[in-house]
Amino acid sequence: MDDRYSRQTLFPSIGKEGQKKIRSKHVLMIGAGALGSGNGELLTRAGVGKLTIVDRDYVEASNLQRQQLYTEQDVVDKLPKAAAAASRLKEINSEVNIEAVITDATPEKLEELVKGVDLIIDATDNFETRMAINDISQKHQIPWIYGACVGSFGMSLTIIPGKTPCLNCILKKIPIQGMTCDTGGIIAPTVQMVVAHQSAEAMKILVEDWEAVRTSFVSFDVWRNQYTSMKVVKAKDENCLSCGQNPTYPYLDHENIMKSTVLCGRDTVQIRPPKQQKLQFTVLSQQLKALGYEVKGNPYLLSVEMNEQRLVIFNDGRALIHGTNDLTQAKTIYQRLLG
Amino acid sequence: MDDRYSRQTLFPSIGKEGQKKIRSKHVLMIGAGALGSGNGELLTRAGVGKLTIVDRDYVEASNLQRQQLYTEQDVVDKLPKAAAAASRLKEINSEVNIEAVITDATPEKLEELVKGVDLIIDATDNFETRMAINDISQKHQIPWIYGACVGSFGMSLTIIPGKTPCLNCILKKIPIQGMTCDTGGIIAPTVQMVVAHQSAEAMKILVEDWEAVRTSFVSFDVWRNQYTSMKVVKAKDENCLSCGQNPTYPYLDHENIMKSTVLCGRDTVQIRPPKQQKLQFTVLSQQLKALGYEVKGNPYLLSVEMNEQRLVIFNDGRALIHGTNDLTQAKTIYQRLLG
Amino acid sequence: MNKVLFFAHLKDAVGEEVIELDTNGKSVVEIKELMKEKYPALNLENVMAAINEEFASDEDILQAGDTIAFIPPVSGG
Amino acid sequence: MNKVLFFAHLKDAVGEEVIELDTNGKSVVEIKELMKEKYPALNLENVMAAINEEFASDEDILQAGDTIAFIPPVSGG
Repeated sequence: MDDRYSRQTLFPSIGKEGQKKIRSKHVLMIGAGALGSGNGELLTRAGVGKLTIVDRDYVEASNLQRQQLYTEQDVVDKLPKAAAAASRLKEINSEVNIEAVITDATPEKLEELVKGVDLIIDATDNFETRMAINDISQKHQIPWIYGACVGSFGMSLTIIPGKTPCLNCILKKIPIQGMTCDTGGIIAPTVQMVVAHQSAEAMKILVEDWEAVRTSFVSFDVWRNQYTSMKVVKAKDENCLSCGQNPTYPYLDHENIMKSTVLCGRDTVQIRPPKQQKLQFTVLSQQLKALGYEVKGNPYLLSVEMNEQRLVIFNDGRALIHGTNDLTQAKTIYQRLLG
Repeated sequence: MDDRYSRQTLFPSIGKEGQKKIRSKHVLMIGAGALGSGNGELLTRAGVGKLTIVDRDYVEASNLQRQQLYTEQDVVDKLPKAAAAASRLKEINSEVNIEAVITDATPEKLEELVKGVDLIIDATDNFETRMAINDISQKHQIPWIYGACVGSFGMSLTIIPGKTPCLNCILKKIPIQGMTCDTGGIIAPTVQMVVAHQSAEAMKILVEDWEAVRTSFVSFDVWRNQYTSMKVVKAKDENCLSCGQNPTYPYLDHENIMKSTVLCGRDTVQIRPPKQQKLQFTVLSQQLKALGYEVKGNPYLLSVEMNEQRLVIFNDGRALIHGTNDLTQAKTIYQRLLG
Repeated sequence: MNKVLFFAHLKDAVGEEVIELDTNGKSVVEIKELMKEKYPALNLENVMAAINEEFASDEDILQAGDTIAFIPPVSGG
Repeated sequence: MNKVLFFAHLKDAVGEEVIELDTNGKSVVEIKELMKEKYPALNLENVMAAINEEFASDEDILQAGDTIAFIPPVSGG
């Protein structure tokens, strides 16, 4: 396979020197869903030295419409995504050191995983984990690339500690969630568009072409034909608790992390978001009904019947997931529906 | 796999009605290289009724860096791309009727293939075939989606007969080639960006959401951080020979097609482009040397040593490919290097 | 006069991608409130704002001719 | 004054993405010739031109304040 990177080294901004740099780098990717499949495949084909893939989920039929590494057989086998991804990626490029980590990317776990890493790719599906990645990135001075999408709408931002504003400068706090892929749907072209932006930035960072790194926040809608690029240099906040003069890394703090507790003997997990929310029950209820769930409610709570679980959501964001004792499963269900 | 399209039907512009339409459609895709791999996978995951894939090439190591359907084993097996693509796509979605056609997409062949087709995806690597697709599209009133890329630069345009200008209105003639992926290199994020645009447009056309179809010519550079959208309505030319009042479909005409002839007993194929060109030998020679070829030349011709063939190019665009009697192979070599 | 641009699902809530409005001298947060009155279906909480394609904070003031765009952050992936 | 934008590898040949130039009253083909004189490495044959993000033909004339962009068609795939 001598020739395998020839079209990439021919690209003047990479060249043979750039290829050597790519081969020497370690990328940590959090998430192996839609964005993770796409980014993982591009980095592997590009010949990165090591790729660590972290995911807590397994492959389901509803993933196949947009998650490019997985096949029908992976669904039949109910393979964990990180494992299924690693197996396909090794067939694609046996030269890349692929490590699959099947776990929930908690702040503690991130602290362990980040050692020796040159770049973090965000392929998560919720802001809680993203904000933890943002803090870890600042604490250890490792660049990361935010990417997200829902429906036909996607966005990306490259964060270089010491050079650019961080995600906390721009969002200020974790947004109250409107839509997730499980409530607003998602089409594969949106995913590919985000992946294209994230992986281009990844290659610039891996070859250390800092001049070329995108310094604006891009967002686009592939169905509504919108594309915009927002300069963010002004957003840099010297008082930011993640990247300012006196950082406290709030999203690594146990206080600010989603709490999940098994309610003993009740086969139920309680989830409490880090900050009180004001959920809009009418909108949420419609979205969940559109998804085919049976939803009942009153002004104080919504009850959602799922296959094997029942979810009860209070309007401050707290929820009970009945029918499970598994904290990770309960958190997954919660974040899928509420972001 | 009941649930497999749930995130797509949840997207309001598709819905369950849109999904039924996607399932009832037949897409013809010309080319199974980088753009073909990407578009083929997205259409298959989206659940299109039938996908016909036409390609004349086989899988090589240098494809793996950006052509998402192929693995190292496909290179070892030297599988034809159309066949390797079909086999992977069937693992991804067994509900889709995938037809692999291993052939050169000549105008005659296109006439056969286009029967009953709802949409043509351009995944070719040269303007000659694209212009033939453009004429076929007008002749049979079938939409097609142009996509192309080199280096970090890509572009796309959607052509709806009777509604939008055609590619001939915009380009007026086949451009003299500057760079191809074999001379200017290509990185995978560029490919993904073009695929994202083409496949979003494909989905709009398949669900018949004509209002949403992009009416501008988009181009973007993922390394230089450029994105532009050019309105093309003014380009519509009533005298256009492809889509005007009196169309002659010039690129289906034998006169305007690249001629390739076996020179008997010499193990050589002669290629003659449809129009005389003025090649810039200094630039071309540098590009070919950067690719690692041994290039010799004088003001009248360039001689390029390849693995098993020798290519002699004259400055009017005519070329002799020594060391082969295979017309398709010779044409492939020519178009790879000269576009 | 100013242009107000709505991205993604915000466009659907408004019914148009761009509206023209005289919001001269008003701050981003004031414009958000104005929009919420005008379009009850529009939720601009936590929505990012850009003035002339630059990040804008709640207190930034619009000048004549400026374009303000509203972009909703999303979390899917 | 006018802005002239260069996309993709044209940017490298010019050394900048945007230049300012007074090309008032000149046609697209005249501006192409002017650019070729100014930047010998720049090849604008068969390059598409857009005036204010609209397709422009060789004969179209630039007005004051117009932006012209040059976009090279490519064939890879």
